[in-house]
Amino acid sequence: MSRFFRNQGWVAGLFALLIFLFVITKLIQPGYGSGDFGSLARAVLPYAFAVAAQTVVVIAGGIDLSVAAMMALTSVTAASMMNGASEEYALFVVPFVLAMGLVLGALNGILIVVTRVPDIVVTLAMLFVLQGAALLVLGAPGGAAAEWLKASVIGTVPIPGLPDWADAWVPKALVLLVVCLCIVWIPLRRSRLGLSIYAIGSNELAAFRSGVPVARTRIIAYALSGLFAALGGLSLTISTGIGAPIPGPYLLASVAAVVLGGVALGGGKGGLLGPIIAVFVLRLVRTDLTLLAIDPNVTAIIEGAIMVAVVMFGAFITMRSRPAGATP
Amino acid sequence: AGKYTIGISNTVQGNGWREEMICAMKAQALASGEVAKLNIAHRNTDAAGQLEDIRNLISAKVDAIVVNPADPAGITAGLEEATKAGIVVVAVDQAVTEPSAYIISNNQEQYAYLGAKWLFQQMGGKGEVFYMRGAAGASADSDRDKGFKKALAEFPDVKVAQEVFTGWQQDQAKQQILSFLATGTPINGIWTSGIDNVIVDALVEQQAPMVPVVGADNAGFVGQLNTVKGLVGAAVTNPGSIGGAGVTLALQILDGKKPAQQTVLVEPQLWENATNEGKAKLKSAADPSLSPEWPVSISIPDWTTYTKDQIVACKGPGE
Amino acid sequence: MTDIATMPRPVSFGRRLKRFMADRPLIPLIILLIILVVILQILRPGIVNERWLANTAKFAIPLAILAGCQTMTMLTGGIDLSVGTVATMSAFIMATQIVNQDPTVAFLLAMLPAVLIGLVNGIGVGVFRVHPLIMTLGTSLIGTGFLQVYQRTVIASGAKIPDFLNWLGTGVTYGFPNALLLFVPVAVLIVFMLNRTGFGRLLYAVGDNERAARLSGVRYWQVITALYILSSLLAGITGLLYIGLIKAPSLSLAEPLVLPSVAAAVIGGTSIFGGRGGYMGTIIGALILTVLTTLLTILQMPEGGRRILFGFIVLFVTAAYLRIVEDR
Amino acid sequence: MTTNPLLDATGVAKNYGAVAALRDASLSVLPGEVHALMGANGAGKSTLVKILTGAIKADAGRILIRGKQLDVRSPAAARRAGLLPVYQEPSLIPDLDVLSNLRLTGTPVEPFRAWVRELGIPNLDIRDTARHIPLAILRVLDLARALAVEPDVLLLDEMTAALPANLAEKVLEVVRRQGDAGRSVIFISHRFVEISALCDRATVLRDGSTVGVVDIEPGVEERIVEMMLGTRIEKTRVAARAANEVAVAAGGRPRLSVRNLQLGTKLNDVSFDLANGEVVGVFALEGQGQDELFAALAGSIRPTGGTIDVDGAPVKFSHPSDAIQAGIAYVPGDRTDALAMQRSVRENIALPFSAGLRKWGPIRMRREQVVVSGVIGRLQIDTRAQGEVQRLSGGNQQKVTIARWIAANARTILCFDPTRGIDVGTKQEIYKLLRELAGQGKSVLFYTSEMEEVQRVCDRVIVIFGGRVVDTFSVEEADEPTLMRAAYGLPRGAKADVGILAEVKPASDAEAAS
Ligand SMILES: Nc1ncnc2c1ncn2[C@@H]1O[C@H](COP(=O)(O)OP(=O)(O)OP(=O)(O)O)[C@@H](O)[C@H]1O
Ligand SMILES: Nc1ncnc2c1ncn2[C@@H]1O[C@H](COP(=O)(O)OP(=O)(O)OP(=O)(O)O)[C@@H](O)[C@H]1O
Ligand SMILES: [Mg+2]
Ligand SMILES: [Mg+2]
Repeated sequence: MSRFFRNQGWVAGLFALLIFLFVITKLIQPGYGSGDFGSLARAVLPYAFAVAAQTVVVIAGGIDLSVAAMMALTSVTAASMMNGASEEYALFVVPFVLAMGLVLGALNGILIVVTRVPDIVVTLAMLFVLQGAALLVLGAPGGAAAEWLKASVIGTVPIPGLPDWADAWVPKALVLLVVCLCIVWIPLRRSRLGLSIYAIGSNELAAFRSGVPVARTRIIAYALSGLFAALGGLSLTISTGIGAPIPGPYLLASVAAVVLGGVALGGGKGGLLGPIIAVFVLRLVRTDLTLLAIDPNVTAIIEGAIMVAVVMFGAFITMRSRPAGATP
Repeated sequence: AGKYTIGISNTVQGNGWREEMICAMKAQALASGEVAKLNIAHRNTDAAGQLEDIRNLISAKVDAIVVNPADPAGITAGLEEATKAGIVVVAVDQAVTEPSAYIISNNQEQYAYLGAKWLFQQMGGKGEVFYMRGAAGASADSDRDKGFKKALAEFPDVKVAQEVFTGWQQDQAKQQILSFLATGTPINGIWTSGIDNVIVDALVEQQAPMVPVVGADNAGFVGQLNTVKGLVGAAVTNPGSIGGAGVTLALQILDGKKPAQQTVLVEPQLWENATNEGKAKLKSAADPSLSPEWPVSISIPDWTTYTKDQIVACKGPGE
Repeated sequence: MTDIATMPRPVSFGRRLKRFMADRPLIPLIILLIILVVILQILRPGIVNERWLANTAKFAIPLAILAGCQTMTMLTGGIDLSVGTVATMSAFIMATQIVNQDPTVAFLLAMLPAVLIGLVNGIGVGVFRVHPLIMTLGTSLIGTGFLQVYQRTVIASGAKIPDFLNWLGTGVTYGFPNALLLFVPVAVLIVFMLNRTGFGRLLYAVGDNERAARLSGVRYWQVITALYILSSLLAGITGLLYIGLIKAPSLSLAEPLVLPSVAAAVIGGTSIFGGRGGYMGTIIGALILTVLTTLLTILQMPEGGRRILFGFIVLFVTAAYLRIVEDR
Repeated sequence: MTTNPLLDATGVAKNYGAVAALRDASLSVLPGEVHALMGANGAGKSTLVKILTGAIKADAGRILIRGKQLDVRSPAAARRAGLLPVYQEPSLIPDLDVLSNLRLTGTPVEPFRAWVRELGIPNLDIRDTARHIPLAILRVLDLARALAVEPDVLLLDEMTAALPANLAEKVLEVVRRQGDAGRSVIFISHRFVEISALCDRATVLRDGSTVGVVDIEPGVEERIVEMMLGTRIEKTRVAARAANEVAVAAGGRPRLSVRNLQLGTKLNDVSFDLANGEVVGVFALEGQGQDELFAALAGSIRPTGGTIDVDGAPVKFSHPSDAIQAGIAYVPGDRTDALAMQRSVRENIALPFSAGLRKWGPIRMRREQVVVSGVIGRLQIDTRAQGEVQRLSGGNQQKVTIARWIAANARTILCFDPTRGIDVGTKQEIYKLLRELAGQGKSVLFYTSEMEEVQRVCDRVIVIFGGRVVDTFSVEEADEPTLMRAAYGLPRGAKADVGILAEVKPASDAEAAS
């Protein structure tokens, strides 16, 4: 039990914070209902994938500054391919774009391994490259998305045996998110590959000496990151119905949520659940600020302060939980 | 106090034009006396983020939403949901594709066409032009590009010496013009997408030959057109006060006075300092007390009713 | 059999050259810079003239100072993402306060937010152990919010660029930009501080091994707080210089410099993980980035292509530099 | 020789820039043999192990495994070839729990658990995160993990250096049985007791070259030391501590006076005095609170009860700098806790000079240079790779951690196992150094995991068991059986009936002989 709290305490705390925010929301806007929750889930979708993409590489001891640019590129690619194409063609577009994310992500990893340039520089360079590529694909926002894809995030999923009022709280967007993340993450987390990703992030030298193929693992981590970013890009196209070549605010948001979610930026620690909950928290804060009609100039202050305060609070309780101070 | 709550969604923060737009919205809401509360979502984000904001405004049960769209087509779903929820939707500055929305917009294509055409005429219909665009991939930029290209097609002897994207950033634009000047390539005119006063600054600083410059009606640039010796140029209006007009339109609709058409275009004007008549216009338009990034056209006749003090105070109802 | 290993092998010229460069990592960096300049001159013959040099210096200087902030914070394993906001705030406050304040008062008012943000950053990172990335990202959000709020109070009073800043930012004397009068002392001071003062030593030590520094009697929070205040002050001064150069007070004036400032420090050989690097390399890194920007401005190609090229050149330069410097 | 060697390396060389870590090393290990690899600090032992196990690439040399030339490119490949190392630094992944670490390397869990029990850790929780496990236990886990896959050749790099006596004992026992079971072990240690009790043959390295292979038999220590140290031997011969050397007059109040110190559950009641000019030894088994005692005295952690007096005045340390202010310096056992690994030797030694706020200004470089080179000379630090401390050999790194406080002229030094991983020659230097410091009126608190060191350096020794001082001996009384008995918490005068004690032989190594 105590180990659970040591390992999952942060996530549990975040979850409590999320519930607390839901209560607040309901108090601010008594009419807040399942439909609004569906909106929240849709707003969360691109952020959640961006954060998943960031989480994987951060756990592996790196950082990916190209997440948002990758989303932009995959988004415009999907949108321009589906433009004027038949509905069925999208069945081909989706796997194509996902494969593209995977390959470009792997390219990030390969460049890091081969050039031995630090992750932050390689992915910064790739940020420009991917942005440039996105501009070549679509010079201005445009393109289209298949109707069935757009429908895939609208509405709710009827779950047999559940009453209608409960179904209403299961938005498709949320189900899509959970399914996509689980398909990749759960088998990974349990596998030797997953352990290897944690290992190279925790201590690369020790990992190498334990026989972990460090280079290959790093490349795979970046490839997975690319895959998640491509999912994020697709979700952008799906929700807006177009592709936009200018990256959205997903880079800094993803880093912030990763840290808020209890993943150490040095690598090796944390999981996917925390950052995803952190994304929900951040989006819900945004909703509350809008519901309260707070002066928009003040919202920046509040968002910044919340981010800092939560992490500070985390640091504070970690300090408190070691009353004797650091052992030598 | 008024009876309506109006939601506002804007996706660019920290640039003078957008700040003026927000202030115009606030001032107009206050001046109209019909608005109880403004609910403003004003931050840097993309179309998906704007969808989020619009949906949050729907959750907040506003009566109308005035939106400066990040993209004409990208927020269709949100606007449709808003209309379904009985909310009046007005898009300002740019058009949107959602048919149920009302649009009151500056004509970006015309903006570029007007300025470029004047410039090419000043250049005597021939020569090299330095083409300083906005942000690559932004829809307003590509609309303006269409207008520019249209004008270019009418002047076959005018060539684009160099095309750069300023990202609508002052510092980038200045660095670009300085780099370009250093190449020594002769040019006969400069067209800018509204990042204009730093360009004139650079020409003066480098003691480079003055060539005609086209920019927007930003206070700084209008001032330069009046004062900088040897500068020939034109400011094309692109009023940020369109935001106030959007609020007016939304209130009219809420009051049951629907406009004849779904779309109202505010046509740009061109103020140049090559003729006496133009100079007079510029003189009367100049407003040195405004922040140099703010457009001087702080009101739109027939559409806004606030005073200059009100927009400069930048206070909405209840503030 | 044993002779091969024990005989002093004649060292080839290539190896000697490589070792020479490895011992003086600045030389290869300078060579890379010169190569870029030569390419520029080939593409646009005549461009490299006195005026171009002055302009390049003018734009490289603010970047180099901000990159100095990154260098110092990166040495301790941190990063300061708030420099853009701080510089913008100082610039904006200066330009708006000078209108009806005494220059000294305006200057002090302009530096006030810099000190405050630096102090908050320092306490957050040094005392509460918030990750620097989150801390400085948070304070930069908060700072931006305050700036927006402040901005509304000065719309009516307008803005003015003080003549002195104008002179400093854009003036040229005997072909040398006046900004050098500010930059040279700042650079000398930073280099001296890093190499020859106790504080500089501590930055390296803390970044390399905080526990070791602690056991040697170093109080982490003191070092970090002083560091972030210093970084913010430098950023504030950069803001004043930059407003003299750009002469257009905008609410996002220096934001575009933040990512390049990190890139300049990293290209210059400073490790983001702390404990390794120096300021001379950073200065050359800033020059490389500035020249690269010029190079791309005058290239006739679609914007997408330009960005792709920019990304690849940054990657190539860093990789080449690492290859030359590391002697393995 | 009748049998073919299992592992045969010849002409191995490795250069790091200008530093030749290995010039011409060879090593030949027979099946079923426990083979010692010996050499002074920086001789290249660790480098050779890393090369043999694929952790780094050699510049030259030929490695045969079972007569076949194999290209061992990575630790994974070495593992497949049956070579399993336990490196000088722990190699469990710090952020994974033990079980995940096992899964990562594909180690079977049950054999591992069995080995862990065998090695004297009965109650390991394999869901514990490696980061939270003490260094000594981590070393044992590393070994157990290697043993669990039954390698043909086990390479142990200073396996016992960080272990307290009781754990070291178990390790030796297990290693010996490996040899009996027909597997080979390459064993690196600076402790002659262990070598003579365990090994069949020894290969000796000096300055990166193999200078000889000897059979281990009584009296061979002399020869090994000669080979190891080469020309350095003369200096080493200076005897350690003359029996009649006593503390300088400890008149007046004690330098450090600790009363009823408590710290959570770790320290229950520790009281002792440390006089000026005195070296007091601390002896304890693993985890009896000695870590906490040192940390508390160093200001690293705050005690929950009791008092500390310095020069008769009560003090409360809230940060190591407070202790340093009071003239108390701490040399931790784990050098990675003490060194800025990417910085130079000079900067590491001079670090305390800049620590205080008042010292942040310009550094007097010339004066610093003099002080630093002085201590470098005094401790004979090998400065060939001084640009970055991480490139020094383990032993030389250890010396830097001590040199720092000699340079800073600390009045009291708390040394936690300072000779861990240090070669015989240097050990002698350190003993001499500590005695010299005492001679100058300084005081030293000295924890050691090697019993004979107590005899060599200490004036008195306190024994800690279960967080209490159970006994205090003068150096004359502190023979090994007595210390051991006390360390196990047995009252003075009880019969020596604990099994392990029967096996402890009196010190009979080269150092004693010299
Ligand atoms: N990465 C490196 N870069 C430069 N020099 C190195 C590096 N690693 C080791 N060396 C040098 O190689 C030599 C041999 O080091 P090694 O660690 O093998 O010694 P060792 O025999 O294990 O010593 P110890 O008993 O002190 O552990 C030393 O002089 C050391 O400074
Ligand atoms: N910068 C330095 N370089 C070299 N040696 C130093 C330096 N600073 C201190 N020392 C040496 O360290 C020892 C004690 O250092 P400490 O800082 O306690 O000195 P101090 O008594 O404060 O002297 P001072 O007032 O001269 O700094 C002295 O032997 C001193 O010579
Ligand atoms: Mg070693
Ligand atoms: Mg030892």
